[in-house]
Amino acid sequence: MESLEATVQLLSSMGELVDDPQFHSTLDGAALLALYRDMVLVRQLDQQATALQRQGELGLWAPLLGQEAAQIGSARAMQAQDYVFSTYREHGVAWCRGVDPVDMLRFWRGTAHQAWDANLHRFYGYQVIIGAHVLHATGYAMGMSKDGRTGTGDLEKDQAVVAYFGDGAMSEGDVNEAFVFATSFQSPVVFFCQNNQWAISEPTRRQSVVPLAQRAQGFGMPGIRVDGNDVIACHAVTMAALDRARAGKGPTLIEAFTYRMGAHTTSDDPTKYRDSADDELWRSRDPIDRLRIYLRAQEILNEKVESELASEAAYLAERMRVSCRELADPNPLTMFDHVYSGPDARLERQRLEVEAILADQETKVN
Amino acid sequence: MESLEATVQLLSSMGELVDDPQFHSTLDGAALLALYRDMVLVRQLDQQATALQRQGELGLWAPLLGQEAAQIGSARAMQAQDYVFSTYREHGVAWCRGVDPVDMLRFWRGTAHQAWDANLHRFYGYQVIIGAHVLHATGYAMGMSKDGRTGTGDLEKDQAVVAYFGDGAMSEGDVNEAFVFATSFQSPVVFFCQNNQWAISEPTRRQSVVPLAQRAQGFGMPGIRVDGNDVIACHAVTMAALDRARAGKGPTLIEAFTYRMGAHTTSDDPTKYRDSADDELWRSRDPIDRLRIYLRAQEILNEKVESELASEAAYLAERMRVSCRELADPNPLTMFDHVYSGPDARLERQRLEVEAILADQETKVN
Amino acid sequence: MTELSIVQALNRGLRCAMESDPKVLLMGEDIGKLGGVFRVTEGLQKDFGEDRVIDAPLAESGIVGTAIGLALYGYRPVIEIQFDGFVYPAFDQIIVQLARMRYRSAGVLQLPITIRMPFGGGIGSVEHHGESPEAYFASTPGLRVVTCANPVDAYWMIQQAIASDDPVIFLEPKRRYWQKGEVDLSETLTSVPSMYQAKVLVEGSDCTIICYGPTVATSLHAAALAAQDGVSLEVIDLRTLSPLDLVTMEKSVKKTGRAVVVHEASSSGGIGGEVGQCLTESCFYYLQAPVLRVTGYDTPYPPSRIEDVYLPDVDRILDAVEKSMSY
Amino acid sequence: MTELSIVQALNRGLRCAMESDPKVLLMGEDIGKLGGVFRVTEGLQKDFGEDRVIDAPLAESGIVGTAIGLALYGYRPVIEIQFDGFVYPAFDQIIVQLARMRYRSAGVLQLPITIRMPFGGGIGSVEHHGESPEAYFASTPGLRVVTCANPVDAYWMIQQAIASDDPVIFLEPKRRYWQKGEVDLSETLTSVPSMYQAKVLVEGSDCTIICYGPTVATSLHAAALAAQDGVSLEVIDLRTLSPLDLVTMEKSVKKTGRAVVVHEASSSGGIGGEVGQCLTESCFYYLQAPVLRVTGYDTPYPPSRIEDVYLPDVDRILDAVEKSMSY
Ligand SMILES: Cc1ncc(C[n+]2csc(CCOP(=O)(O)OP(=O)(O)O)c2C)c(N)n1
Ligand SMILES: Cc1ncc(C[n+]2csc(CCOP(=O)(O)OP(=O)(O)O)c2C)c(N)n1
Ligand SMILES: [Mg+2]
Ligand SMILES: [Mg+2]
Repeated sequence: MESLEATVQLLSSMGELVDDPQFHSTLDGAALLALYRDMVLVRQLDQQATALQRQGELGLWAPLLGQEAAQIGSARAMQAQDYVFSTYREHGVAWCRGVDPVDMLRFWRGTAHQAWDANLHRFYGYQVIIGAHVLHATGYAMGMSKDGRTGTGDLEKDQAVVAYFGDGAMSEGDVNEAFVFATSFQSPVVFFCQNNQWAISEPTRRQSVVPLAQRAQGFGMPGIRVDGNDVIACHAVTMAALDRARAGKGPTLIEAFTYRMGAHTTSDDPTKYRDSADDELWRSRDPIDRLRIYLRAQEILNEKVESELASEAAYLAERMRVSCRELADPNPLTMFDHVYSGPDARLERQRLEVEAILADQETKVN
Repeated sequence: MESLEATVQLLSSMGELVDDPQFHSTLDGAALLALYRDMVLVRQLDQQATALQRQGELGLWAPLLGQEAAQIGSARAMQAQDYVFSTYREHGVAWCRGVDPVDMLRFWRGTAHQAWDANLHRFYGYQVIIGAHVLHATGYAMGMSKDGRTGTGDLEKDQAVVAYFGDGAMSEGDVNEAFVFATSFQSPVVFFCQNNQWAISEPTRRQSVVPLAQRAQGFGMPGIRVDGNDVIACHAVTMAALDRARAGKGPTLIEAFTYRMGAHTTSDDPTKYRDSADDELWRSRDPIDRLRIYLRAQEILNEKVESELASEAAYLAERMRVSCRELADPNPLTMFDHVYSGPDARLERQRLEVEAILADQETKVN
Repeated sequence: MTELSIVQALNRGLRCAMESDPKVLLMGEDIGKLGGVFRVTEGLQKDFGEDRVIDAPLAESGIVGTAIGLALYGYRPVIEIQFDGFVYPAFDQIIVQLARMRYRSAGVLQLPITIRMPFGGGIGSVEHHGESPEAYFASTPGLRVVTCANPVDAYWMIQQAIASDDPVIFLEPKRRYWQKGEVDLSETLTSVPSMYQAKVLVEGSDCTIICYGPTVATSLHAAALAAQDGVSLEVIDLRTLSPLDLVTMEKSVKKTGRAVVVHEASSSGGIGGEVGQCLTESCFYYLQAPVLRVTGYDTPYPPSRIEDVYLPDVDRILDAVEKSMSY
Repeated sequence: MTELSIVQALNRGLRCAMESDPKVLLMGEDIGKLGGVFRVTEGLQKDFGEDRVIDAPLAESGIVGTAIGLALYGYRPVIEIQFDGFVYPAFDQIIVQLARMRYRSAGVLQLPITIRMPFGGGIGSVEHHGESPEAYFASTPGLRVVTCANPVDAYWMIQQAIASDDPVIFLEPKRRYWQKGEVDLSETLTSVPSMYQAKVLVEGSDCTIICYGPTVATSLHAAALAAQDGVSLEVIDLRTLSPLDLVTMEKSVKKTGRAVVVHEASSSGGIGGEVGQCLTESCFYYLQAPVLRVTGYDTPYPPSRIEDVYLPDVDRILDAVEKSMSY
C-alpha cells in the first residue's frame, strides 16, 4: 500500500510521546489516566462477554480486543450533545456513552434488539447491516445543520455526529453514498473507520488498493490516517475533526489503523485464514500496554492505582456475570408490540392466538 | 470547484490545436474527417429522433446534443474486440458500434426493450437504471482477465471494456462499488463519465464538491479530466486508458467535461431550472463547430465534402423517418417469450388466455 | 368545491402539510426548481426554500437512508421516488431499516417518513417506467402502504400519510395523474375517513370488484357496463394495501358471494392472492366461486406498444365476473 | 450410499459442478480460506484456486452486479450471500437486472447465475440472522426459487440450479445445515427428479401439509404424531417456490380436500397465500375447508429468545389440521 499521508501518531508503541506537525494533545495526566481506566474496563467487559458466550449465556459476541484505543480515544473526544451511530463492535464507544454493559448483553443474548434508549445516551445502538447506519448518521447531521444546532461558533454547544464502521464497510454503496451526501450538504459528521485489517476473513487489500483515508479526497473531504492503537492520537484527531464539523466546515474521514486481535465473533476461527505471526506483531503494539508504559514512566500510574483498577474491573466482570444470567427472556407477547404506532387487527388476532397457545402450554405443564 | 488536475485539451474551442504535456493525438487528416462525419451524422440522427418524438412516433427520446465529441471521440478509440456498456443517451457510441439507428428507435418507440444483438455489436444496449450497468461492465472486464484475453501484450487483441455513465450516476452506490471491484481486481475497464453538468435538473455540484475525476484517486486509480467537447482529446485520453487497461494495469476514470445542450429527454423542460446564458456560452463551444473550423483551416474539409455529408445526413434522416413509421408493434403474444429459458405452465395458461382475447377482438372487429 | 387533478391535489396536500408542521420536509430527485418530473412538487421549493424542499444527490438508498437520520433527529421527511422502477436501490433501507426501526428499538425510535412513488403502467414510456412494486412493500411488516385513485383521496390521504407516525409507502397512479375531480377543501383531516379504510364506490349485489390505484377507473367503467347488462357489481377501492381492510371486503363478499380482484401487478405473489386467501379463510361458506384475479401477467413489464394487452381492461374484468357467476 | 450433512452435500455438489464445467465459479464474502461462515465452500478455493473461488469486496450489489457481467462474458457464477438478512442491498441488481436480462434482450442474453443463501430462523443468533425473504423473489418474474430440505436434495438441486440457464435463488435452511442423510452419489443429474417438482414425502388421506425448507422436518414430525392419533397427513415438500408445482399439490388436495401450508416467513404476502389462492382457484369444489396457513407472525423477526414461539411448530401444525378437519 502506497501511503498517501503519514499516519498520525502521538504515543509510540514503546510508550513514548512523539510529535506530529499537525495534531497535538490537550490531555493532562488525569485525563490520560481516565482513558487508561476506560480501556482497561472495556477490555474486561469484552473478555467477560466472550466468556459468557462460551458458557452458553450469549448467542454471539463480537470482541473489540485490540481496538480499545480507537474506540475510547475517539469516543472521549465527543461531547454530550453529539450523537453516535455504530456497528456491532463498538462496546467501548457504548461504554463512553454511558450504556450499561448489561444492556449491551441483552442484544447478544437475544432478549432484545435494542436494549437502551438511543436518544437518552445519544447512542443509536448496534447496527448489524454493514454500512446502513452511516447514511442515518449523515441524515442526522443534516438535521443538526438545518436546525442551526451546529456552526454557531459555540463549540461547547454546537452538535456533531460520529459514525463508526469498519474497513470492510468502505466497499458498501451506502457508505460511499453517505460520503456523497455529507460533502454535498457539508454536514457535521465525522466518519470514523476502524481499519482493523480484516473483514471477517478478508484482508483490507480486497476492499482497497490504497489507504482507506485516501477515499476522502475523492469526495472532497479531509482524510486522516491515525495510529488506531494510540489512544492519544485517536483522541486528538477526532477532536480536530469534531471541531471542524461543529464549525460548519463539513465532514472528515478518519481511518484508525488498528488490528482485530481476536476472532471476528465468537463463531469465527481466525486460524483458518490468518497468520499467527501477525497476531504476535500486534500484541507488541497493544494499545493498553503502551499507555501503561507511558503512565508508569510519568508516575501517573502506580501499583496502587493499578490494583484499584483491577478490583474495579473484577467487580464489573462479576456484575456482568451475575446480571447476565438473571436477564429474563422477554414475554413472547411483546413480539407483537411496536410493529406499528397503533393497533393492527391482524396482529391483534395473532397475539390472541399466541396467548391461547401459551395458556395451553401453561396448563399442560401444570 | 477546485480543479485538482488540468483538463486535457488538444483542440481549443477556437478550433486550434493545443499541446498537452501528457496526451498526444495520432489521428491523421482522414481519421479526423471520419470523426467529423460521425459527429455530423449522429447529430442528424439525434435531431431526427427528437422530431419523430414530437410527431408522436416515439414515446420518448434522450437527446445527445452537445455530447457528440465525447461519445464519438471515445467510441472511436475502441477496437472491435472491446465491449461497451452504456446508458440511454449513448446513441453516438451505439452508432460507432454499428447499431442501426432504426434499431435504436425501437426502444424509444416501445416496440422492444433491446432491439439488437448485444454480443454481435459488443454493445450492451440502453440501460435506464442509473449506474446498474457499471457493475456489469466491471464484471465483464473481470471475465476478460480471467480468460487471459487481456494483458497478453498484444494490444491489437487484448480486450477491454468501456462503461459510460453520467455525472449524476457518480452518486449511486453501484458506481462506487464498481470502482471498488475494478481496482480490487485490477480489471480492464475504462469508466467514461460524461459530465454534461446536469442530472435532469440538478447541477453537478449537488453530486460532488470536487471535480468528478478526482473520485478516482480515492479508489486508487488514475482519473483524467478531459474537454468533452474536444473530440481529439476525448479520443486520445480514451486510447491511453484503453491501452493501460489492455496492458493489465487496471481501470481508469475519465471525466469528459461537456454540456447537455438540449433537454434531458423530450419530456423535459430545461427552462424551468437553468439559465439560457449557459446555453449560449456552450453553443460557442459546440464540439462540431470547432472541428469544422480546424478541418476547414487545414483544408481537409471543403464545401464539396460538406455538401456530400449533408446529403448523407439527409438520407439518414429520411431513412429513419420512413423506417420508424414502418416499425410494427410486436405481436402481444411475444410478451410471454424469454421470461425463462424453458416453458412455464403458468405463462402458458396466460398466453392461451391472451390468445383467446385477441382472437375474440379479431372476431368483433370483423 | 375545487376542481383539481390528482397532481394538483397532491401538490395542495403537500403544501398544507408543510404549512401546518414545520418539521415536514421534502426530499427527492428534481423536486426543487423542476417541481418533479410529474410536477407534483411544483412551486414548493420557491415558497418553502431549499432547506425544506431538497434536491438530493442521485442515490435512492442515500435518500431513504439520510431521511431516516433526519427523522431520528425529529423531521418528518416526505420522499419522492421519481418512478416505481427506481425504488429498488433503496430496498435495503426501506425493508430492513425504515420498516423495523420502531420494532427494534421497542418503540423508542420512530420514523414518520412518507415515500411517494408514481406507479403502474399505461403511459407509453420506456422500460422501468410502468412497474407495480406494491406487493414487496405490503408484505413487509412495519410498513404501511396506501394508494389514491382520485383527487379527493390524493389530497387527504397524502396529508394523513405525512401525519402518520408509521412509515408509509404512498403510491400514486401515474396514468391517472391528470384525472380531475371536485375536492371539498373545507373538510378537515380528522373528519375525512382514515386512509386505512377501503371505500365502497358502487354498491351492488352480484359480485364484488376489489381494485386500487389505476384499476379503480377501469373497474368503475366495467361496473357501469355490467349494469347495462343487468349485472350488479359492487366496487371497492381498497385504498390501503397494508393493512388490508378486511372488514369492508368481508362485508361485501358475504353479501355478493363472489369477488374479483383487479390490479396491474403480476398475479403471482400479488395483492390479489393475499386478498383471495384472506377472504377464503374468513368467508369460506359464503363464497359461491373462488375469488378470481384480473392482473398483469407473470412477465416483466412489456414494451409499451403492447402494454394495453398486459394491463387489465374492462373486457377482462367482465370476463372474470362472468366466470365467477358461472360457478 | 454416503452419509452427508446438508452442508457437506452442498459442498460436494458445488465441487461436482466446478469439476464438470470450468465456467462455474463461486463468489461471495469469506468463501475462500474461511470456506464461508457455514463452511459450505470449505476447501474449494484450495482446490480450484482464487480465480474460481473469489472472496469479493464487502458489497452485495457489487457481487451480484459483477456476477452479471461475468455471466454475460460466459461464466456461470454461483454467489453466496452470507445470511438472508444481507441480500437486500443487492435487491435492485437481482430484481431489475438479473431477473429481466433474458426478457429485455429477447433471449439474446442469459444469466445462468445461482444465488445461494442460508435462510430461516431458529439458530439463536442476533438480528438479521433469521429471515425468510423467499416471497420477494418468488413473486418476481424471471427468477427461479428453490429450496432443499435434506442432504439428497441439497446435493442434486444445487447442481441442477447451477446447470440451469435461468437465474436461480437457492435457499438453504440454515437450522437444518447439520441434518444428516444418506445420499446415493451414483445417480446422475438427469436421472434424479427435476428441482421444479414438489415431492410427496408422506402419503395420507385426511389433510395435505405443504411445506418447504426448514419446516419440512417439523411437518414430518407432525405427520408422525398425527398418525398415532389416527389422522393421516400427506406431506408435500414444495422444493420449488417458483414455479410452484401446482400439479402435485392439486392432485393431493383433490384427494384429501384439505390443506395447511407451513412456512417460517410472515403470513401476509407469503408463499402460503399464493398457494392457498391457487389451490382455491383450481380445486374449489374439492376443498372441504379453506387452505390454512401456519406461518411466522406478521412482525419483524423477534429476538432469538422468543423465536421458538414465532416459528411454526408441531403443535401449531396439528392445531391447524384440527381446525381444517372441523370445517
Ligand atoms: C450488508 C451486510 N453484508 C454482510 C454482513 C456479514 N458481515 C458481518 S461483519 C462482516 C465484516 C465486516 O468487516 P468490517 O467492516 O471491517 O468490520 P469489522 O467486523 O472488522 O469490525 C460481514 C461481512 C453484514 N452484517 N451485512
Ligand atoms: C436508479 C435511477 N434513479 C433515477 C432515475 C431517473 N433519472 C433518469 S436520468 C436521471 C439523471 C441522470 O443524470 P446523469 O447521470 O448525469 O446522466 P445524463 O442524463 O445527464 O446523461 C435520472 C435521475 C433512473 N433512471 N434510475
Ligand atoms: Mg474490519
Ligand atoms: Mg448528466
